[in-house]
Amino acid sequence: MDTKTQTMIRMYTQMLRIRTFEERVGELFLKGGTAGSMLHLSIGEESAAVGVGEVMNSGDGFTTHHRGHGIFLARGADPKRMMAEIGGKEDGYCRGKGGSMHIADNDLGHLGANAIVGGGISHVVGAGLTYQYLGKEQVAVAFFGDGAMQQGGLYESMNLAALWKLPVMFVCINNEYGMGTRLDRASASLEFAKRAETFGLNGLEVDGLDVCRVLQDAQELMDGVRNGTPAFLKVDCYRFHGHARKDKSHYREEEEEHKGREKDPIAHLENQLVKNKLVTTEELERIKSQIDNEMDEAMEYALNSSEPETMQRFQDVYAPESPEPLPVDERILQALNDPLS
Amino acid sequence: MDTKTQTMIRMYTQMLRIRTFEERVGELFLKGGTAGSMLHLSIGEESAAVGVGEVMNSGDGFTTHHRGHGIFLARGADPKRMMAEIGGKEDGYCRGKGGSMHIADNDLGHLGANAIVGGGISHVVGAGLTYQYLGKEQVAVAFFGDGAMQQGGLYESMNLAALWKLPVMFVCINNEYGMGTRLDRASASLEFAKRAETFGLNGLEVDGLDVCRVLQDAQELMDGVRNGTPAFLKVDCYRFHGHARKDKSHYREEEEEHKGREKDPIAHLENQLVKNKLVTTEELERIKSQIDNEMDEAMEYALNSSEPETMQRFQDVYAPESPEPLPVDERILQALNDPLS
Amino acid sequence: MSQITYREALRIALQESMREDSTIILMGEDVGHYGGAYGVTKGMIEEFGEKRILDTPISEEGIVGTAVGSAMTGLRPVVELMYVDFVMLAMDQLANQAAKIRYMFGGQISVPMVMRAQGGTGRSGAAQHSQSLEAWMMHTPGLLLAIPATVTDAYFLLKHALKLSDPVVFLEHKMLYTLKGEINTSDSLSWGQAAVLRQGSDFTLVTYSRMVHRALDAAEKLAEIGIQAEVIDLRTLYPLDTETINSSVKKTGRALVVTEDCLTAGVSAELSARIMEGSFEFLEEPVLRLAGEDIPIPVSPSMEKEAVPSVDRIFSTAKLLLRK
Amino acid sequence: MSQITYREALRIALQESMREDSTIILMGEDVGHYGGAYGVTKGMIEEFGEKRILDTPISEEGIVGTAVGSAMTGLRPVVELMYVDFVMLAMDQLANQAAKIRYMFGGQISVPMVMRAQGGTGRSGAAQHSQSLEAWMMHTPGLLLAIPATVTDAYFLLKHALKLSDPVVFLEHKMLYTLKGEINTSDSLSWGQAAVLRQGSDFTLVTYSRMVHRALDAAEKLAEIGIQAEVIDLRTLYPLDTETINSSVKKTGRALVVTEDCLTAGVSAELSARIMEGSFEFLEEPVLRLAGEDIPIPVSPSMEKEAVPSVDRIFSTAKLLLRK
Ligand SMILES: Cc1ncc(C[n+]2csc(CCOP(=O)(O)OP(=O)(O)O)c2C)c(N)n1
Ligand SMILES: Cc1ncc(C[n+]2csc(CCOP(=O)(O)OP(=O)(O)O)c2C)c(N)n1
Ligand SMILES: [Mg+2]
Ligand SMILES: [Mg+2]
Repeated sequence: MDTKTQTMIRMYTQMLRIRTFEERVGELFLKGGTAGSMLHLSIGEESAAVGVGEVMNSGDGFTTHHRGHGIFLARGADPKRMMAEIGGKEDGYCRGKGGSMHIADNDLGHLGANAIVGGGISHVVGAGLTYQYLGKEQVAVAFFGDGAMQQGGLYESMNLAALWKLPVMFVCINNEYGMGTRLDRASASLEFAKRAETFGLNGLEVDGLDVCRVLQDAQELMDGVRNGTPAFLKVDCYRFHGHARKDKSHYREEEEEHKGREKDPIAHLENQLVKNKLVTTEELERIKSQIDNEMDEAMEYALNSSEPETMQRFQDVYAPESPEPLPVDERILQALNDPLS
Repeated sequence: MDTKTQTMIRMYTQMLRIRTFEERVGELFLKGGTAGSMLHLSIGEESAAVGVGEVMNSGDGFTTHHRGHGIFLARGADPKRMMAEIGGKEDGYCRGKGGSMHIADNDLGHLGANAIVGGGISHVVGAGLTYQYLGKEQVAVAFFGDGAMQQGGLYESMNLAALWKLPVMFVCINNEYGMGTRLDRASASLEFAKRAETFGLNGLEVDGLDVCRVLQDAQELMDGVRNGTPAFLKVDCYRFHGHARKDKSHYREEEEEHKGREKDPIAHLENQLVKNKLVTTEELERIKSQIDNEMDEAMEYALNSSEPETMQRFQDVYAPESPEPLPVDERILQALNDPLS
Repeated sequence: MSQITYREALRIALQESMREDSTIILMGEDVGHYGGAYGVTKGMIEEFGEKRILDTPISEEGIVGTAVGSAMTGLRPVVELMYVDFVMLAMDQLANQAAKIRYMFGGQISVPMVMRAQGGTGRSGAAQHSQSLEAWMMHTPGLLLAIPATVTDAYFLLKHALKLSDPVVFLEHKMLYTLKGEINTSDSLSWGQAAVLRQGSDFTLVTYSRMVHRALDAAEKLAEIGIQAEVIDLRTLYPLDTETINSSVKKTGRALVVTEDCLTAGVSAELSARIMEGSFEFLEEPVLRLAGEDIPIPVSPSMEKEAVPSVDRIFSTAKLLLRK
Repeated sequence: MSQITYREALRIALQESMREDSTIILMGEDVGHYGGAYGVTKGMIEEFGEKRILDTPISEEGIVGTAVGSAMTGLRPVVELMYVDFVMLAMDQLANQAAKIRYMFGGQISVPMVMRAQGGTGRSGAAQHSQSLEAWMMHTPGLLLAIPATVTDAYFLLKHALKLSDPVVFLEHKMLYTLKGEINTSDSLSWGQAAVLRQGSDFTLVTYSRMVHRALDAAEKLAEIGIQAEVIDLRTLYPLDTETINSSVKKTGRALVVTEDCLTAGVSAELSARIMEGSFEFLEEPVLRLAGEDIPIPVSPSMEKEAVPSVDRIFSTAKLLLRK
């Protein structure tokens, strides 16, 4: 098999892993195994995670948004520990403190999912500064939604990255919606790549239907990033499901949804692979069932992981060198016992 | 005299009034008559205030920044009350509560100078919304410095104005410096008008040396603004003096300063007027001495105005319908007298 | 009147106010076609249209600033922040601008706006979607601050807020939206007055928002073991009705303050200090504070639950206070 | 050692720390070529160069966020906010991000950064350039908070802050930069310990930052009329040394808290509550709070002066407390 085919199959597998993972998150929610319902599935956006993830190296840093499961999987996450975190469990990446919207893993360069729209973008500017300062070859990538294009902090970040020529890439995953608001009702102009250029970045926009094109554009920009020109990439796709688990998307027409879901990067790539006979149906089946097993296991793992000890809530507010916060109950006891103490 | 000449002379007079006012502020400071030293003179930038001010109508709203004396004068301010406010005196526009950085006057449409870089920009978006909502013919203009181009809030404001087609104009007075930092060390790209266009605005950039060109571009944009297309105008000039009263600008070369000060919109217009024989030397002298008198009086007025009663500090925190804050001393007395109360 | 939810009470207050006053507009992320993240404004765009119900981009600083500017020039905007946690992005517009404009400008310009937001724990929203930040606003002169616990108060306080000339921070609680009750039109208290929700002689329990309900539940349980709590719901934090608090404490001699916001430098501190200042000679015991722990809110439901006062902990703390 | 200023002490602390630890960088508006709005970093760019002393655009949110990101990945940034008032633009990065990252990520990632800023009245800076906002930070779990009053503390606290693994908010006072003194290397207290600056038996005066000096001046005057104040400088607000405070109050039986930040929901409230909780049985009088008025700061020098505690008012309040 040539490298290109290998890459395509790898990307296909990764995208399917993401989709299957997200489906299992939905199941886990229905089973009552998640910590709450603020779960944002990235189904339909797999090409952004995988196409960009593919041009990143081990050690590169990145931040994601509230819809970041896929990106982290594309960067090597263990679905078990992710799922456990989504359940708020002890074995999760953040030991049940962060949850879906705050998964992070220092070892894999994941500098954190962020529940503030736009909140993690400037962190990659800082990471890029570190890499540049320490003379490292790493780059840092910020992933965020089209909604974050309306957050002012993004533009401060773009300017800082360009001003200091930092190895930073900004990736906007445009799924056409910010919650119930379609992008054209949130942004007066949709010329995002051009806009980024006026901040001193290289900018491209790509149709997310075709992960190979995403990969290609990401690679082109990444070459610049590694040579001191930060970049902006917009990947156009569609949010297949509601905003969070409880949203039924009543604010959009069925027809639109139907059309939107045709923009399926996985089906598209599968078609290409099959049409060009790059993969056999057996091989595809094998991949699928392997992924199914992997994700079933992850869900099981999450369900079986235990709740954190409740006293752990006082840990990790500060490093051990600083005093832990005193529990309120202890304060009360002290107040009442004061003459004795 | 034709209208054009009349306009030129009016603009000349206004620019000179501004410059003279600012010089008197400097004197007032040396005399100890100002409230503090956070005084930012707009000498060198008169064409922005006057050129744009000229295309505004009575009733139009505007906000300014910390360097906004000139703009307010161009919009009809009484120099006496301005100077008194700069002195923190009772007769000032804000009765000594706001000072140089917070002068405002509802009657003249001045929605406030702002001491937060970028802080007043979104207020004109709100004003524009009001005018549009109430079906008024007014427009709202935000004046700010090149430093504010690096504040994210500006871009949120631009987008909102464009999205809702509000009658709003953004005016960046580029004096090449944000405090001690030259613009090219603060912004990676200087294509500001183009940038504004990617947010859905009309955008222009103009050399502030020639107030007639400022007027022309402002008029062009304002026509669009009054028809639903918000606009951005950058006026290029040079900050003749230090950032605030105590700044000696050690961070810039004398040669640069020298060259910068040659970019003098007043001298330029005076030259034009004289060269083209549009005004006599006597007439010029008359204008100058009238302005000198006016501004001397303003300074005297400020010096003679009294300090506000210190108990006024508890007023205007809330409208009279709400309780005034209780003075700390009264709280203490109440605490100590508690058994009796 | 029939039973309605807290959410509906808010909506009715908005609807009635908007019908009476055409300068009121609503703006915020997804307040229009989506109907509001917590459904408060659901259906309102149908009645009032896109001119008065404005869906905004995700631009907290920009939209609060826009609200400020429109309030300065003749409108009365209600701006919804989806979560109070996001106020951090708009803090300058709220606390440096809205709160100070009347003052800085010497009384010339008013900012009659209402900033609605919801806070609190209970939905596994984790550290950035579960905070109670009322102390910051309370520490900002120039802001008024309402924080209703009941259906009736949701309605009356919001209606009143929409008559005031200053910026009002109006804080709802995410777990109260489905609370049911009637709008009690007869005994509505005036703005700025605390409500004594339960009479009692043994100690005074001062609280607000969601904790009111936990306090009342705990008071029931305490009554069963012979401890009578006087429960006070503050309703507004500015104005703050210290008179009602202190006349109660002077009677009971003991006070317990219960808040969901974290303890240190929180609202509980101010209330404790005010009680001590107002009732020092009458206090049999130190004023106790049962507040949120000084930690970010963890996502795990079991840890989240333990991060804020529960009925049981109010109950047991009251017993300690009474030395029982 | 010779007399140096508070400003110089800060600079020396930065210089020494930067020489020792090459991961320390400085960033902020005009910290480089201008030398810092208040001159703290003057000349440092000559020694350390543009790679380590970074002049930034006017982008508070962006630069604090950049500092957070660089701290997460191996640097130790010191970010200067020119005025603490501007923190409102960076509040999300400070309080939703920096403060919570370690926690949200289950302890995996540290944010060892120092955010320096200066606050307070005294220069006719008016409402947006004169605030004291330490209560907001104190109310944010995850932040450490140092607020030095003396030359020695400016030096030692900053040096210590630059060794810690968590975000430190380091608050200077605009009127202290020219304060002169020696760096007293012998009796330096450890981080988190309050300093008893004056022994006294009649009452305990708890304060920090600029008010320390007013308190000491008032204490001198009080001594002349026979009242002995014990003056405590807190030095850090997290950790907060309640032990030192309460052992003093247990001795004196009376406490006066003096802060420049506005009273309601301010630091004075927390201190008052902590004293009441820790020394209730020992208190002869209510804990008094002499704090900033609950108003925006007016520009007029005469009104500005009256907006915060003065030596005279500390003096007269202490007399009241002692019923003299
Ligand atoms: C600062 C902030 N504002 C609002 C929200 C609430 N919110 C969460 S996700 C979301 C929509 C974000 O849209 P987008 O950035 O396009 O991401 P998507 O959900 O489409 O992936 C909103 C409004 C938030 N979390 N943070
Ligand atoms: C949010 C904020 N950051 C920093 C400052 C301090 N500051 C006051 S003016 C100024 C420079 C502003 O530059 P520019 O916008 O170009 O206006 P100019 O002074 O040149 O007229 C700075 C940094 C401030 N007032 N507000
Ligand atoms: Mg989206
Ligand atoms: Mg400038």
